Amino acid sequence: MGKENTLLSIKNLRTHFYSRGHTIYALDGVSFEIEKGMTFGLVGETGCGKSVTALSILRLIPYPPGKIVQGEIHFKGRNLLRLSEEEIRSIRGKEISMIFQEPMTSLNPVFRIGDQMMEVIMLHQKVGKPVAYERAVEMLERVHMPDARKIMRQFPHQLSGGMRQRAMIAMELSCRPYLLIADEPTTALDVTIQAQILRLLKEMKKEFDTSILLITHDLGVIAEMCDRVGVMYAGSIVEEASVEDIFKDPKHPYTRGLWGAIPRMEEEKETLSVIPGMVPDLSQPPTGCKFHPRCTFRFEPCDRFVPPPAEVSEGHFVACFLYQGKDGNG
Amino acid sequence: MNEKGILKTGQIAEVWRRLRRNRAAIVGGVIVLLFVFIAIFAPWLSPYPPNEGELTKRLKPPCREHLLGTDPLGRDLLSRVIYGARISLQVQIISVSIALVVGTLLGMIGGYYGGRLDNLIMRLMDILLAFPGIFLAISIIAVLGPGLTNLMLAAGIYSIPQFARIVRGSVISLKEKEFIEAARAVGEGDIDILFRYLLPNSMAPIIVQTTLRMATVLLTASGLSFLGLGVQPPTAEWGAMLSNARAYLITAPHVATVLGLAIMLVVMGFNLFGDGLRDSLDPRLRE
Amino acid sequence: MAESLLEVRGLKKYFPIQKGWWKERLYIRAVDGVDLSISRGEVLGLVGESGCGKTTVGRLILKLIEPTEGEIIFEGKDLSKLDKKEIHSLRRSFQIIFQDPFASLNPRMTVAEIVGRPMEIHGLVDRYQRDERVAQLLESVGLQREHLYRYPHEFSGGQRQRIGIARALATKPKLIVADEPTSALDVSVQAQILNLMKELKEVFGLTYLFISHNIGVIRHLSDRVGVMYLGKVVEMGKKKGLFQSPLHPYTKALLAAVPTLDPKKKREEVILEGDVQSPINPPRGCRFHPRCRYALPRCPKEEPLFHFVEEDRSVACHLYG
Amino acid sequence: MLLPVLFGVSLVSFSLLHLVPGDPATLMAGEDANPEFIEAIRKEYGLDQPLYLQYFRFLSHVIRGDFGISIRNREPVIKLLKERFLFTVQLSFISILIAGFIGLIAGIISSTKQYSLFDHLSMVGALFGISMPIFWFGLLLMLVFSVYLRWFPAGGKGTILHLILPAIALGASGSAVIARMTRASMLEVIRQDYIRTARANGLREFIVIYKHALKNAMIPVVTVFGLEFGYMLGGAVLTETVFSLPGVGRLMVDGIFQRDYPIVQGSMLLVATTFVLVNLLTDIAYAFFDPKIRYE
Repeated sequence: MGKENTLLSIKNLRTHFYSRGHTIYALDGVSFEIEKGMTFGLVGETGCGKSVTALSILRLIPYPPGKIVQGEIHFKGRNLLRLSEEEIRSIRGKEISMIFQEPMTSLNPVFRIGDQMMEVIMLHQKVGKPVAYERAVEMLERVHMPDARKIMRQFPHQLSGGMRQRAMIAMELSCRPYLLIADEPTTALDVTIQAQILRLLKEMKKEFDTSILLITHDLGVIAEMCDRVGVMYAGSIVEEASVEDIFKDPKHPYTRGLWGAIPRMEEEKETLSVIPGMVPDLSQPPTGCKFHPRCTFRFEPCDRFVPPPAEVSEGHFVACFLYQGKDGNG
Repeated sequence: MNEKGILKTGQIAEVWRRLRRNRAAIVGGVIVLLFVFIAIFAPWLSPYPPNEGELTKRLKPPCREHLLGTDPLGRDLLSRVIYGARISLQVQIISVSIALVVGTLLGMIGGYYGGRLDNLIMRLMDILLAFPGIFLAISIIAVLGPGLTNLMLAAGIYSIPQFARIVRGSVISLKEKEFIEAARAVGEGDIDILFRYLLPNSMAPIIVQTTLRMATVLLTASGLSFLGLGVQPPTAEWGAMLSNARAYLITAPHVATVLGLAIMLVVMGFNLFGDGLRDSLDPRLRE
Repeated sequence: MAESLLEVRGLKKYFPIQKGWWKERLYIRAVDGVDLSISRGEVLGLVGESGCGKTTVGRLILKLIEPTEGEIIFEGKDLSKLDKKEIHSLRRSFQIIFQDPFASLNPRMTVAEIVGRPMEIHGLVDRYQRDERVAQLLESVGLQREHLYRYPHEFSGGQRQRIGIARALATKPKLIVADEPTSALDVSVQAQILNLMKELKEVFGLTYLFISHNIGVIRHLSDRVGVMYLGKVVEMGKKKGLFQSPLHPYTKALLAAVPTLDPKKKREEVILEGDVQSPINPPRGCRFHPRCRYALPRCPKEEPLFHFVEEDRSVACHLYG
Repeated sequence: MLLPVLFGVSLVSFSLLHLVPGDPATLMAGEDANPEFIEAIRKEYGLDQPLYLQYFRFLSHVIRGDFGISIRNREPVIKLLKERFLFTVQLSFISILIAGFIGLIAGIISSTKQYSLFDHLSMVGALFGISMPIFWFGLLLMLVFSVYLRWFPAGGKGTILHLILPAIALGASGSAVIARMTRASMLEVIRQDYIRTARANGLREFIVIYKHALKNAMIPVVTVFGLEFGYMLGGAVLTETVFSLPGVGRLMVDGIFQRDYPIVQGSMLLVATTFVLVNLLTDIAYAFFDPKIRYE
């Protein structure tokens, strides 16, 4: 916080889920910042907490079973976790919007595209129906939908996957949010359609001056879209750096393993590197560094202490004892 | 990770654990067990023979000798209620078994083979279902004539479409699963696929349906007997007795009350237990 | 060129559907004239986007569905001319690995049964040998003997996929169709499975038809690659040549659409516009022409033939002949 | 879909006369009729002709509204059926209104306040609703409200008051089923992604529930309405018996006892056909609620 340019700052966020007497430590102290105009990528494998982070920001974690137990989320100087229900609602969809993975199920199947868009516009921009209609049409045209007026009258199932995601983007950008959270926005789409949507997101970001929090498991998408990247593992961020640094010089053993596991387009490898073992059960996370049971570099302090993030070069943080400079008491 | 409606063998312990935590299911299970116990041990439990009465003791209110009083022919009501459980259980088991076997087979065959055969089976089921609810049972009785055997047959046929539809639905959704394709790819034959793959994986909905049907069949069968189309007097059957009790509803309201309560409790027991089973087999599979 | 194990010519599959209130009878042309051949010991990658028919091709080759038209010749035998019994015994020779590790194993069978059934069906083992053989197989796919009597739900996605691979290997097949075997898995698990498949190919002398939408994965594993679009193969060739100099405009666009792992390298702007047309009513002429930036006047009229432009490279496009 | 079922229904009711044991003509004439009369009946009804001709004859009569003559009182069946049938439809209609009203409200409130006291109470109520025998519940209602409290007449027909208790008795299980279904459907819908989208867009919880969730949740409930209405048509026979009401169900049961087969045939045909038509209407209503079907 405090920096001029910071739009969103998350500090030590912990979100837990309670189920049948177990506590699932879905987020276990997540911290990062997003500057204005930046695209921040969160990358990680299934169950690492990427989506929970996104839902926590807008306080959309269903309670029960989930609960944000600790942390601060500062957005434009206000702690979102301290706002009243009324106040957070006026931020949702207006200042921070969200698009999801499944454009099919994320749009309400029984309402027309136009009605869904107009509802949001009328709610947040306090305008009447005719104005909302024109603005919705304009937004659909901006996302390059052919025949926007016809699309307005259609139901979600009448559109293809790519078109639905465009409609979703149009809807979520219609109130010019400061931050767009995109949770796996192209995972359900084919690669040529993905290319279209990614290009659209870039274009819209420029046009609307929106910052983006992009959540994905696809490193290619990260490389293409992001300015900064956070790598998540088992509920915390293990490495954070600019996109150039993290692709050129991944530091954390997990990041390295992940990077090596991907069959690349550019180069040929006989075998892919493999991270041994499995993702831990988050109701009984390992002590110390959560990655230590799978880590080939682990040494003395790893199973006892949680490594704090250390800045290895400017703006490149790694939470690993290999890079602490001193040993694990820090 | 629970696939809808799939019961995994290793999960039986888990199902049992969930069932035990479900208070409603426990209550239902206890009622059902009690009912079955009473039905089996009726001769030992009932204080008097069910069909012998003393005309001097007609329509007595509940008292020491007759805990529930007596009926218009001086028969001990409690004994008749206890024996009624026997008839009910017999009707339920036989008619649900008919429906279970026939319906499951039809559903499996239709769902697995599809095409014309399926079409034919489903149209037949549609015709049965065109007679709504108890009306179907009445129509079957109209053909077969009243009586205990025909009642069981009618209640059985009446439940066939329910089983056929549920099993068919389950088979059709399972058929799309890759493990069925895998079975065909390794060269499993149709019979093996039906009985080694499809049936075991359809057990959860079948078990639930069997339990819930026990409830519906009791309601229907006692309704038919109430109308005089089912079990005939003097057999101690709850619905028939209730019909009889209408004549002295005002002078001895407790008779009708007790009989109705008996039916309702048993039906409720099966419903509670069935709902509990469904929730335990798959928490997401509510209704 | 090595001896060809499988030869497919003019393969078509139309699925009938009924549409609307009036039950109009239409056909989804899922596969509409596919030729391909696989040599012994090679990996043929089949790549394309959803709905292009690649999965159906796999199912047709395995005789899980009947083709509408076309020949499938396995080891010189035309499958359509074989009777039921011969097909049944041929099932030993070709097997499949599925996409979904959760749906592809019977939840009511133990691992020993799942992997052992194929051996029993084809009379390869008697009851007493079965579990021993299964145990050996499990070890060769990286599982342990003590997994024999467990049920599928006790395993993780990656382990389940290993069980699926063990099942496919049970009858010592010659050809394995792998249908998106890693697309339901996380990248780190995907790497394990890909490595395993590569290793097993050497050990057991397998031939793969590897179907995937993931171009990186296809490139990693395949020797030759076929690109499918709307029920047809538009280009096929040796991996290296095809990836270095794609010919068909669709192949070019497809390869360009894959994000690279190099943040500095900005994508050439050859983004494909629009959506894939419906396979119910595919465009006339070349199916790709409505989205093709190089479309010629003849493209909407004439269907381009699939032909060799050089050794080991064929393409169906009017730009090349 | 519709026609084969109706065809089947007509075939079933036609075969009734031939499936019951005994010679159809004797059955129709009555056991104690003289042989000449039986022969006359045989001729009159074409019972000496091949079965398929008899069926076509039956069908062509039925289509013209001719259901034959009652054996018992020699009156046209259609005349006896008409009034009775309309009465049953009226009774079922009032029942479904009551059941729908109670069921929907209870279901919606239960789902929005899951595990609340109201939820528990209404679900226990629903359990009673599906577990109580209609005839017993009817008797209880009669005992309490007619005999003891004297608020309603105990039976017979005439005013709307005569219909209230029977309609409640008949609607109890329907309202229970509708309440359970509504609740389950709402709970299912509330978990969907688009509800999360609606919340993420800052819509008020009230709008999220009563606009976005409810409209989706109603789609499967529509089907239940159609089914329950049919069950009421069928179940009405029990209420009619308890409250001594002149409905078609009672007519049919009496027909069975009196071996008045044309009456039974007619009732079967009429009720089943009505139910099939109700299902058709339900399908249309379903399509109206679900744009996926409407625009396909």
